[in-house]
Amino acid sequence: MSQYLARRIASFVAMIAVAVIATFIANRFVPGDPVLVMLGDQSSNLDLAARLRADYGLDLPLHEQFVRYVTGLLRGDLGLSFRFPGVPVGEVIADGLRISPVIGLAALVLSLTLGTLLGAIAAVRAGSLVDTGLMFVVVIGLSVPGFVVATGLVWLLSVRLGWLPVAGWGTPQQAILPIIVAAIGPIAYFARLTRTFLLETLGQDYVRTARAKGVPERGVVLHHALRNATVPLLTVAGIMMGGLITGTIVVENIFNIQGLGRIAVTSIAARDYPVTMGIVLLFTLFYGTINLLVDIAYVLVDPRIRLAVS
Amino acid sequence: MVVFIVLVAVFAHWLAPHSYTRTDLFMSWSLPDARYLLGGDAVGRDILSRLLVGAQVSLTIAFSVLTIVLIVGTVLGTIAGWHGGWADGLITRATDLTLAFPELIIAIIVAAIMGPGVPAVIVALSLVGWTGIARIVRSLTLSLRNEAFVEAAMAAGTRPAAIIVFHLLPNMVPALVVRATAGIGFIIMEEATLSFLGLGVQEPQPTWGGMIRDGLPALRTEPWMAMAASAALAFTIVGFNLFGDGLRDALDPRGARR
Amino acid sequence: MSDPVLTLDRVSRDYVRAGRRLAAVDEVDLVVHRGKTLGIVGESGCGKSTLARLALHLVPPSSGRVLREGQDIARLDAGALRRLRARMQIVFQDPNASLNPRWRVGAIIAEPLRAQGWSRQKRLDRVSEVLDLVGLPQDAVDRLPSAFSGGQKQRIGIARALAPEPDLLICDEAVSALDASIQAQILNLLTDLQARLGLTMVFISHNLAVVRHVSQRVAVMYLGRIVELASEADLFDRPQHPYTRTLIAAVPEPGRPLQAGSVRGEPPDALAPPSGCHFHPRCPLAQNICRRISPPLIEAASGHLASCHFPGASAS
Amino acid sequence: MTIPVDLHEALTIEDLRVGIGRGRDRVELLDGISLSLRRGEILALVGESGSGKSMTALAAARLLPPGAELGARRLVVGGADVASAGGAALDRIRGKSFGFVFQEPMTSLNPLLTIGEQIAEPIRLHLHLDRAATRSRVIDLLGAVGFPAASTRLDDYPHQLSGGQRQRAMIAMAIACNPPFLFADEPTTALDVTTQAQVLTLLRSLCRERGMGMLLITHDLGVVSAVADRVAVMYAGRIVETGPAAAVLAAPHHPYADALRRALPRVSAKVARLEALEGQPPSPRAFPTGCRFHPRCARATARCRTSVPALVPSGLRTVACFNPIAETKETAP
Repeated sequence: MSQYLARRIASFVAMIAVAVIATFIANRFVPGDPVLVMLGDQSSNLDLAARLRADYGLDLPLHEQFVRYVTGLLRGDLGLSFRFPGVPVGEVIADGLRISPVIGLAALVLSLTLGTLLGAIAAVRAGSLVDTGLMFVVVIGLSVPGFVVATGLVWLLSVRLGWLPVAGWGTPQQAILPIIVAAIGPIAYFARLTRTFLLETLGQDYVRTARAKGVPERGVVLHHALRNATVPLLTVAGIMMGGLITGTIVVENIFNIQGLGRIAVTSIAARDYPVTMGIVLLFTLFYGTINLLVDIAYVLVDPRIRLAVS
Repeated sequence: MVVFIVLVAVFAHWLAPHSYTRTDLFMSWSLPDARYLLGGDAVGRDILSRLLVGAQVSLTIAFSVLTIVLIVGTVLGTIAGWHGGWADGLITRATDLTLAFPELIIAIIVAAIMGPGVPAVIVALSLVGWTGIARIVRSLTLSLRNEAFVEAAMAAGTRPAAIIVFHLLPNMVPALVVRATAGIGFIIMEEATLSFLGLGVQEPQPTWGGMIRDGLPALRTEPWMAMAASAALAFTIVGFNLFGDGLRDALDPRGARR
Repeated sequence: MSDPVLTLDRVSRDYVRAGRRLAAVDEVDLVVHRGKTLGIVGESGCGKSTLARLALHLVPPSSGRVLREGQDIARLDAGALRRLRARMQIVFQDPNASLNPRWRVGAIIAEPLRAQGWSRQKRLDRVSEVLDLVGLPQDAVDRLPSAFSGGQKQRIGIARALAPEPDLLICDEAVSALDASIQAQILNLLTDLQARLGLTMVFISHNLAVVRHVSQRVAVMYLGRIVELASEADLFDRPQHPYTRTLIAAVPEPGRPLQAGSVRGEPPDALAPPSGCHFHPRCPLAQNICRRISPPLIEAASGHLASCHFPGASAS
Repeated sequence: MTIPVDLHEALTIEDLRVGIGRGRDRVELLDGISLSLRRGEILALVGESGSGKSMTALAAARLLPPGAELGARRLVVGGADVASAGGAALDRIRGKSFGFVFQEPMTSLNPLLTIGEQIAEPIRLHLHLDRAATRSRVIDLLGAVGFPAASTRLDDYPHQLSGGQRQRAMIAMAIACNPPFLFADEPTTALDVTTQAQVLTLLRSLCRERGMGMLLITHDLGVVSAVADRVAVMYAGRIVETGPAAAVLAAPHHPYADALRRALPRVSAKVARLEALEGQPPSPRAFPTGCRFHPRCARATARCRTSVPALVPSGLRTVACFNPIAETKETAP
């Protein structure tokens, strides 16, 4: 068990390291001189250029830049923005940090609960009309990108019916559509996998054993099948986070919400690499942490890993 | 459905009633009429023509990515599964590491480094996609090489290269075909998402994702473009996904219950 | 007792499981004589299947030598090894798994011939010959394995093994997956073929009755070691090792009372085998010496080898 | 509906039929199976793969996979009428009126639950004991099935046990509520021969001590002779011969039972050549007309091809054959 966890933590660290190196490279080896971009029409002001170069550490040898970058990261310092010269990245993304986790976590909770529920219903009623209907909706949910669904929902609920605001952030009404849209893909994905894994466990020999013992159908599904289906579901729950991050970025852009995703996209357009890469690092850290937690949960659920001889 | 989409994409330029780049400011946000069957966009280009050419762009990207990931994934997966040892360790670690990043984050890094555009989309999606194929091929290789018929081939004196080509690969084809078809839908969806975010295909090349983005602000008054592009996108992805499901059920009777 | 076709000289094969060394086959000495059948019997995990793979050089030994007619297989170059493969073939347990489901039967049977570089015409002729030999119809060549029943598939597997005219045939649980009535058909086919073709056979099985039926000599394996080796009649009628006696007594058979009283415990974890004689924790005869010293495989009676400090002694 | 129940009766199956599919795809897997067992008695149901022996046990326990249709004139297991029971009523019968031991102890035990939890489950459901009483009963059960140091093994997971121990745990679970009847479907097929001997001995003594009837499904005539009082031989979805195990194994009357016996190599003596039965068991999709064994039978006559022989009593035996091997009347032992 400790060996298993050590391996997981090692791969988490490796992932963060790769992310740090990749973002450093992206920051430093981009086409064009960021200082010239920042200078704008003052491009002839060599003093200012030299000062900016020093502020951003661009005058240092590459390895020192890297050391400075890494030590900065360890202190939580993501560097300075290009677009807003002299402004720390942390300040640029501060608003986003308050918004994106709300959307992401709400969508996460929604997709886990609703996805499991719908998948379980479909599996228990496999082959019935309910199942067929649910799975049809799921295929649509999986196939149609979030922004397409959002376009349709905005048009229907906001434009036509005027029930919900078209865009923005701040009121609960404004939060409803973004969260639903961000969750739709993951809900469909999770429902489909729950159904698949539950059907698989329902066909296992030990489920037949439970029936032979006189365990009522509810107990068979909940205590034996669903519990065992949790093991493979956990492994994909981590991967599903990727979909949630995509969903969050997409809805922020649709609904013009100044979250991390929206800032990341505008920063790319503005060639503000430190901000983009800071956000990339945050998402990576979040994703890695969730996956690490999933791996730990995996250990708690499955005694075959927990009790493996190391 | 799939055949129809592919035909449309191949003959897009021939089918398109107008040039997809020709602007006509008189037709800006024009309603659908006899000339522009689906209306015009903000700068008065024919939406239908742009939709058709957009299909070609999407499918070209999808099939390029698919070809790249199939080749890279199969080669690396086979090496990892068959050779084992350090090669396996290296390749497995590389796939795990790639999978440790959310797809869109990889795309953002690539777009940031390469600058947005078709090449960046292809590189980003290939970078994401090869891992899935490599994983499947590796696990198939591992399980197939333990099959008694592979051992029988070794006992018969068949060379390893021949065993891989004649015994392993044919037994992988069904799984790979199913995976590839499902992959097309996924790649189209990812490409559209990138283009929607402005990280993918750039103007003046038409793309469904970009058309939806451009149509979004006008949703209240002129929903034609966003709606038409959404419908085309949904139709295509659902089509490929249903095709993939059908193929899986046909090729693998065991997984027929989905 | 001359003319050894295959000799195993202190052959071991280790695997590493969970960081520990597992001796699947542990310093085994064995000689297989021409035209005879050597049976190898033992419970699951005793190393008998690994032994088959070692004999065919499908896995290399960790130590020791596998000699084919006096020549060390490990020292052969790739070409010589491939030529040798034609002369030693294997029949597997599961006829479903050992035939590639996507190949036609003709191609399956011809595979060893193709590997030997036979011409197409010679391959076709030989396939037709061996189909007759194993009692399959000629039109089988164009069909897929799925068109055949379990017993017929096993005939296909035997045909493939016989195609390159081997002199050594290794059967690894070759009838274990078959129903009783089919099992008898295949056993009869194998014994007939051996007589007709003068084959040397190594017959590996967990089924004692089947091993007794086909073998002239029999080896009993326990946790990677051979614990007893004798002629079929000596071994089954006058077993010297207490484990062999335990095994024989445990086989239920019509008209014979089941003697479960003599059986204790289950085979131990191969990752942590008991000290000394591996069998001592389950042995009714175990003394102190058995816990400390591993008994060598020596002659306990004329031509009858047993690895026991007290061979032939009875528990009472 | 009340059905008169003989207190000594452990199992009564009358005219059991199982089929799957509809119309042209309809396949009859079991064709009129009738069996009865008294408490304390062990009946072995023997046959080759596809003969329907496992299907018979699953059908009688109402554990058939979805899609299989069951019909029976009478189906009483452990004193409970299972033919008409459904839903909650069936849940109250299973585990209480009968236990079921499956072939693969590894896959038939839930890998995520300790064996203690799994053995306690039927006790909790049927006997409603409190925690402490349940626990001590589980420990008793583990002891009864031969677990050394039972109280320390309670919290073990299946993957920590050996094959033989897993099957012992499975047996403890099946007999947890002291049912009058036990199904055992190839309970030792996945085990090594020395472990098999131990488990068979255990099953036999449990039946004797607890007055429990047992239907033992097996393909191995040796297992039959080791534990069974009576035997029923199945071929292609029908029973072809029943009778006292020793007598049937020594001198079968049905040609198929005889062929099965003769095809068997022995560990106690070597025969020059096995008397192999040619051909192979038919698929349920293509069962022959008349007696289903006639294409492989040396004694077959024209009548065997057209009419189905009924199971006819002959002393303590019943045989379904127009040309049985011996007609000698037996006397009760």
